Amino acid sequence: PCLSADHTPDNAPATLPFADVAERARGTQVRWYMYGGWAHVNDWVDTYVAGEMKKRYNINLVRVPMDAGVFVNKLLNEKAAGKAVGNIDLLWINGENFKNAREAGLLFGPFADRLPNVEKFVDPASVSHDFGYPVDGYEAPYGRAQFVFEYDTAQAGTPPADLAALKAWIMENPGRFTYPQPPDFTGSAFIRQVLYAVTGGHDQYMAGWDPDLFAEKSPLLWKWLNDIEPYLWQKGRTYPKDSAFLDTLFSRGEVAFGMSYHPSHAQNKIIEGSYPDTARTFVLRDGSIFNTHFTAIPFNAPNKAGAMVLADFLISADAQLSKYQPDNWGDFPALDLERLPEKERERFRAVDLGPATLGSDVLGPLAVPEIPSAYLEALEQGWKAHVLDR
Amino acid sequence: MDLELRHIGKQYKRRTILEDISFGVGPRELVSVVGPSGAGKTTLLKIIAGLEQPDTGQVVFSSPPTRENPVIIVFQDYVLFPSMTVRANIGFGLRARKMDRDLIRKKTDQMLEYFQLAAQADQYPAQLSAGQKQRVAIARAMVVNPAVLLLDEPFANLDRNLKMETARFIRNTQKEFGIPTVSVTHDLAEAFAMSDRIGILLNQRMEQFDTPEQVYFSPASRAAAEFLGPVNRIPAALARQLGPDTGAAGENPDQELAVRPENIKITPGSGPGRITEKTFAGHYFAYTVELDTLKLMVYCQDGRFKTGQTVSLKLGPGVV
Amino acid sequence: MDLELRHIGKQYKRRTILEDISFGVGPRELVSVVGPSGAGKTTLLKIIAGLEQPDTGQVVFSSPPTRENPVIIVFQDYVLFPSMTVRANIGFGLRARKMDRDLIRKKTDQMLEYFQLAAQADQYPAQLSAGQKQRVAIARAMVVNPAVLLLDEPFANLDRNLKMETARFIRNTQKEFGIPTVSVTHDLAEAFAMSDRIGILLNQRMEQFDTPEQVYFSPASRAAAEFLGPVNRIPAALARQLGPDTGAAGENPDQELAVRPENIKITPGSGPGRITEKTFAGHYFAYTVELDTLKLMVYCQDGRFKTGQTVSLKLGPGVV
Amino acid sequence: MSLTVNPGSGKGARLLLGLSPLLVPYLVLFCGGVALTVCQSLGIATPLPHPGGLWDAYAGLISDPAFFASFGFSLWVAGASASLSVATGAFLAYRVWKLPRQLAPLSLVYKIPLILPHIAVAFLVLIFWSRSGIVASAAHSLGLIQGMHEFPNILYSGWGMGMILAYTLKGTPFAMLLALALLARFDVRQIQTAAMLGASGPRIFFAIVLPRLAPALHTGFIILFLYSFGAFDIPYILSESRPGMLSIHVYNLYFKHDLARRPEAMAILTLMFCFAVVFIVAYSRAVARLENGGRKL
Amino acid sequence: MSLTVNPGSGKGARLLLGLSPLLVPYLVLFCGGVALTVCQSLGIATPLPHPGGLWDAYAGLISDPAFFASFGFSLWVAGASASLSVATGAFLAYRVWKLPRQLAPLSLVYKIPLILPHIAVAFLVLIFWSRSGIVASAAHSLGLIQGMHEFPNILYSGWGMGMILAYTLKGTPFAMLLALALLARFDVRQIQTAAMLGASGPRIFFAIVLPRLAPALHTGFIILFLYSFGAFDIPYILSESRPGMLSIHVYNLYFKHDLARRPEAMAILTLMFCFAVVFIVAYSRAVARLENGGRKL
Ligand SMILES: Nc1ncnc2c1ncn2[C@@H]1O[C@H](COP(=O)(O)OP(=O)(O)OP(=O)(O)O)[C@@H](O)[C@H]1O
Ligand SMILES: Nc1ncnc2c1ncn2[C@@H]1O[C@H](COP(=O)(O)OP(=O)(O)OP(=O)(O)O)[C@@H](O)[C@H]1O
Ligand SMILES: [Mg+2]
Ligand SMILES: [Mg+2]
Repeated sequence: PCLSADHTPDNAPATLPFADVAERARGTQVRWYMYGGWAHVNDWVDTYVAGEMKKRYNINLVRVPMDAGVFVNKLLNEKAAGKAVGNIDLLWINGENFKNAREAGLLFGPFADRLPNVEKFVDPASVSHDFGYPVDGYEAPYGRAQFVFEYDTAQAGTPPADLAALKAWIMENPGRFTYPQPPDFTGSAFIRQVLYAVTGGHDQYMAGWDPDLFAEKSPLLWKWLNDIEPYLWQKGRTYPKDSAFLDTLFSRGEVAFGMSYHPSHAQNKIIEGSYPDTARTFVLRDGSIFNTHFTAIPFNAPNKAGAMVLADFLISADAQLSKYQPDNWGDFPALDLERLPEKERERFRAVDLGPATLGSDVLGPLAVPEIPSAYLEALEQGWKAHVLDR
Repeated sequence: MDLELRHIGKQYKRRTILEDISFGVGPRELVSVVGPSGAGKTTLLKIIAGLEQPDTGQVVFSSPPTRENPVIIVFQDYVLFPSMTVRANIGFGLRARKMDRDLIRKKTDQMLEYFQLAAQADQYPAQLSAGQKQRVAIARAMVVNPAVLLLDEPFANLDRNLKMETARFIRNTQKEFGIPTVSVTHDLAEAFAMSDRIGILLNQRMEQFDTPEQVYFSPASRAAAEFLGPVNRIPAALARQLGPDTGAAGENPDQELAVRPENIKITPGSGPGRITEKTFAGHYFAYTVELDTLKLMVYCQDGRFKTGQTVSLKLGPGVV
Repeated sequence: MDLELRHIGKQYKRRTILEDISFGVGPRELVSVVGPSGAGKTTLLKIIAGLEQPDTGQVVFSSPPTRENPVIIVFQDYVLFPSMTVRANIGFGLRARKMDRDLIRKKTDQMLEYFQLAAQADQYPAQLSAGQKQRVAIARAMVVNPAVLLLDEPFANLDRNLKMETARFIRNTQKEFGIPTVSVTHDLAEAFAMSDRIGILLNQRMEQFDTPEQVYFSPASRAAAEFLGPVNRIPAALARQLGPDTGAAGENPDQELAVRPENIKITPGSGPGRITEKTFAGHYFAYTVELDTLKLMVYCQDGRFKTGQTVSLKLGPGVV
Repeated sequence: MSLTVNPGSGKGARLLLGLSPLLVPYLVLFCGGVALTVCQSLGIATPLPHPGGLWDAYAGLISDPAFFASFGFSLWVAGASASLSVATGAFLAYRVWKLPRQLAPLSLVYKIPLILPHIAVAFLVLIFWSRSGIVASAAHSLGLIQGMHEFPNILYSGWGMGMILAYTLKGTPFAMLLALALLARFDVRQIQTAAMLGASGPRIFFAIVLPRLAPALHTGFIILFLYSFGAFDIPYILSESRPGMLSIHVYNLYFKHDLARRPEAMAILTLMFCFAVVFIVAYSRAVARLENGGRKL
Repeated sequence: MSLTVNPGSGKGARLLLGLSPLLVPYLVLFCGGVALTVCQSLGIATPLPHPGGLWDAYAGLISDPAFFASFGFSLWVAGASASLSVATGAFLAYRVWKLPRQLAPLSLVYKIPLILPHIAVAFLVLIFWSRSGIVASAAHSLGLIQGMHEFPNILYSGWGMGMILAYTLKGTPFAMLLALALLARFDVRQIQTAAMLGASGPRIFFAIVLPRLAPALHTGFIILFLYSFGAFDIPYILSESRPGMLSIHVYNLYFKHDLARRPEAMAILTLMFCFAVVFIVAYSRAVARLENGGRKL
């Protein structure tokens, strides 16, 4: 039941058996705060997820669009104000925002391990860290994404195969390439991608923050980025504000390459009609970063039971499959397919990702993990200092 | 330059203010318009200036006013520019004409001097007395040599001496440069003294338009006569009795004579009048004299008579 | 109720406007203050009303004014409430006193009637003529029965008839309710006619403060005399020659006599004077008469004399 | 001789023409924007081909009671906050204007809140006025209240008090500035005269000062009302879930990153826009009738 | 007998006291907010414990030339857009005010842009004025330009033209409304008199109308300047990367970076706030000196 008074936080779900939790959640409302910039994702949540939640648990799902940075700040302020019962039940979160939220004590948990679908179908190793920060059960896996480039076969011939080729291409075709300005999520991922490629791979960074290493390696990255800058869109005087802006530039043909942290992004755009049917994706030989995204519950969620039920449903095979369909979203499952019953596994295999999305056969071998978030912050700050404000 | 008004008519919200007003003002001529408060005098000036549209009729100039030779109106409430000093207000018209700086300075200084405003040159209108504002407004208008000059109560807030000097200045300038001038005023003495012709605006119409003496001594109507000053109505029979000097004393015995207070002479005597009221009014005394049932108003420079005293009366030469 | 000013002094930006002004106004008394434009008359009224702080001195009331019995000032530029109709303006003070609605209606209707504003009752100030505004301001002040009444040029924009009626109304009300009243005016005739006492403000000081006749005939100084009207200065020797009626003709032969223009009589004759200028001024004519090197101003009701004519002169009884 | 020609005729047209070099880029932009919005609300020129009929989006809205609830609630919040801002602003402006000269520099203080962005004000309201917020804590430690429950539940009363508070805080200095701009040229003798005639402080304020301020206050009201009605920054932080603000609804539908997503969002926007136009026209008419013509000047 | 007491003394204090019930909740809120900001900029009461020294954040900023570049650029954008808005607004207001009565309803048009939120205006500017935007396309199809590259690169000129355009579009009707509020009580005879005295249209505008509008325009300038200086809605869409707007920098620090950098964000906010205060004081002083005292009324 939804609590009306705002002075008694209900933390019982953390200890109750899941069946009781589900019982408590029945007939309640769950408010899910999530990034709202993708119409198809919003659609999927509003129709499929909301429908299933209603059908299965009689739960009313309310989707509230909000950038992760903003709701983290909202929670920070609520915490500062001592607001024990807020109005957010579930968050879609990962990486730096998760780290921020954890460090500021904004999250409820651990709860992830108590979700039956996590217990049964998720490989604990694959979700033990989020951008190098321990998860500790404070967030439940929800999906998986991998960085890809986009191009239009009707415009460009064969895309560059590796970063060196990309650089050469950029210099030969001035004004036809750009990347979103960090700290935009996608732009930030692009420079990490470049960092791995120009400094000799990702392994060296996995041990955690090492200032000396960073000081030694990062100049290579800055040099690479500064080398291409004069050849970028608008001569590098300005960068697209965010990835949506880059999408627009790409769709209008102002630049030759798009990029996305979601492999199915191009396919979605084709379906939506804003990309030409000839748009395709590619990855560079140097590797392609992947990450897992999660759901988490705020410390002052009014309906923690409902939030847990929703989080559990989202990682269920049904939801993950539906999400995997390119018409719906095309987001890669966070499940360990090996742990699924054969029949279910078959259904995943049967999904046609569409011509623009690369299969896991291409993506899998090139996947490299995300960098620990301390590097991420340092990279974003360094980019401003060494590239933008140079 | 001269101007002519032809059958001007004006209404405000269906109430007729002016009806069929026609008169002309020649060059070098100064016309005063007098009339009761609310008669439409200001409205008439605005119509001449082109700031109000008449409902009927038209104003015709011998040569159309231009920016260099404008029709200038000095408003009853001055309408000074509040954000400019006195000096800047007066020089405004000259600056608008892109006149040489030194010349502007010289001309405004002359005006400041003439209108005794030198001490206030750098004050803003909000810091002026009413009379000072009025002088600034007049100076601002006069400095640009207007083609036609319209003055709305130009002396209302000036003391006697300033009034005389200002009137003389306006009169001289106007004569010298041939500026037809229309002045609206409540000060009848001033109107009589300075005007070539006087128009009496009464009951929406121009009741009379003539020289001052004609207007005063041969008013077109009883209303006009009474507007210009108190009039004693004396039955013809009585008048014959009083008046050895009466000119054309009434042929008709029922007729009344209209006599102005200054045209009755009081002499000490035993009757038939008795003084019931005496007021001091500066250069004359106003006596109320009872004569049978009649109450007569008499202006007389002699202050020796007292209330209650019986006196004899004589009609003077001028009968209205 | 009476009021007293004690040694009032006031400066604006180091320029002294008023210096050591002291006088009293008794109940039922009406005092007129006259003086040249910019002399500080308005400033003085504001000080009495408590709207300006004097730099020195104080204003003392026999009983302190309250909200019910206020000091009311009628400003030279009226200060009507622009967003209220004439009726609402006049009734404002009554509404502020939470008077009964019907009574307010009745009282304002009376005032509207009296001041001939009935037709304008529902107009806004911006739609009134200047004289109408002035009457609204006076009516608005009179309707609340003030404890002290201060009038700044109350008649400046009224025609002769309205002026007389308004003056009479103010005088009667003021006498009846014992309201000490100070009126500032440029209209000397009106000031002489209606005031109990007159104060002449000249050169920052109250030059004279006395009854009208005293002020007119026994001015405290030459400046005061000249302010009230033109003065002819005639050497005592000449005066003796002209004046059979001279009272105390100068003992000292070098002394000059000051004679007002209405105190010189013109009679047809062969000299010694010659008329050089003649102006018509309504109920009198102003003649300029040359007498040797002297130019004399003579006011005379007789209009028969012509410019160029030689005339004899006689001094009248009143000598300043 | 020549006649004075009345300059009336054709003057308006010439004036409009004179305005055109300034107005055209303006009109192009705004008309363009509005046209785009209306088209998309009809399913024309949407990025995504629109399957349904022209009026689908509108039909959907009109049959939805929640839409009207939101609409009404938005009206309430906008109306209440704009009225409060204007009233407080006018009053404070008058008091500040009356401050003696020496205190005038102090009056700068009131301009400072202007720099705080709306969103910051929203956070501040949240931090200070929630039941567990700073004010409640202060009241508790001062012993004014025994527990948090006694503190009035301002932010979640169901009446949008939090939003109204935030908008009012932001709107008041704005209204004040407007009113002070008009008071700068106000003749103090108006007030002195009214006081002399026996008017009390409140009467002077209502009968003399308010009419003088009216044009600024009407202007201020329109601006604040429309802003509160259409903005989503403060509701973003402070809105309660039910009833929701219309702007948040639109925001949910469309705001993110791409202007044109959905006919429904655009239909709401179109309706809001129409409402704004109707509101401005109706309000101006009402004011004009109230002030009946001649009162100008 | 009793003396009239001069009411001067202690009046100011009493007035301030009278204001207090209205001012206190206000001051609590704003002072509270400011205090929190300042504290956090010093590393006190931050969400995460702050390891460094008190002045670290400020030292970091002051040694960073990019900060000053951003600061200067924000100043430029705010100054240019506020000046443009005020100038255009004053001029349009005057022209609208002069429209004959029959055309008065038309003048409602200018109020309508007020309802468009800033962000929508930003989008409109983007859609219309980018090199691949509607205006460029129109120019192309009209044959005015041969290709996209001939269209002036308004949005990415490095001078913040896009933002200035958007802020000006939004600010102009605001300044107009302000100016019209003052003109509502303007005596048309002032203009008639000036014209009679031979003043040309521009001279009348500059010598007579502008001084009359001055208080509103100064007020408008302050509001618009501070808004453009501090807001991030329009820069969010239209800002170029280099030089960046200060507000975007704060926004990124606040929402997109590590919590550990909170002191830095707050230090910038504090500096911006200080600047706003200094700006208001300096501006008001300058205006007061220009208008030298007595000109009131
Ligand atoms: N805008 C207006 N609307 C309605 N009536 C008006 C308007 N302006 C003037 N009037 C009326 O027209 C009449 C004439 O006004 P006008 O100002 O011309 O009088 P006036 O002769 O100048 O009077 P005064 O000597 O008092 O200045 C007055 O009765 C006045 O009430
Ligand atoms: N605020 C002010 N600042 C500076 N000087 C002022 C101010 N107000 C008035 N004065 C000056 O004080 C003097 C007296 O002004 P006041 O208005 O009292 O004159 P007044 O006697 O009423 O004149 P009038 O008969 O012309 O109305 C004038 O010279 C005027 O310029
Ligand atoms: Mg008049
Ligand atoms: Mg005066």
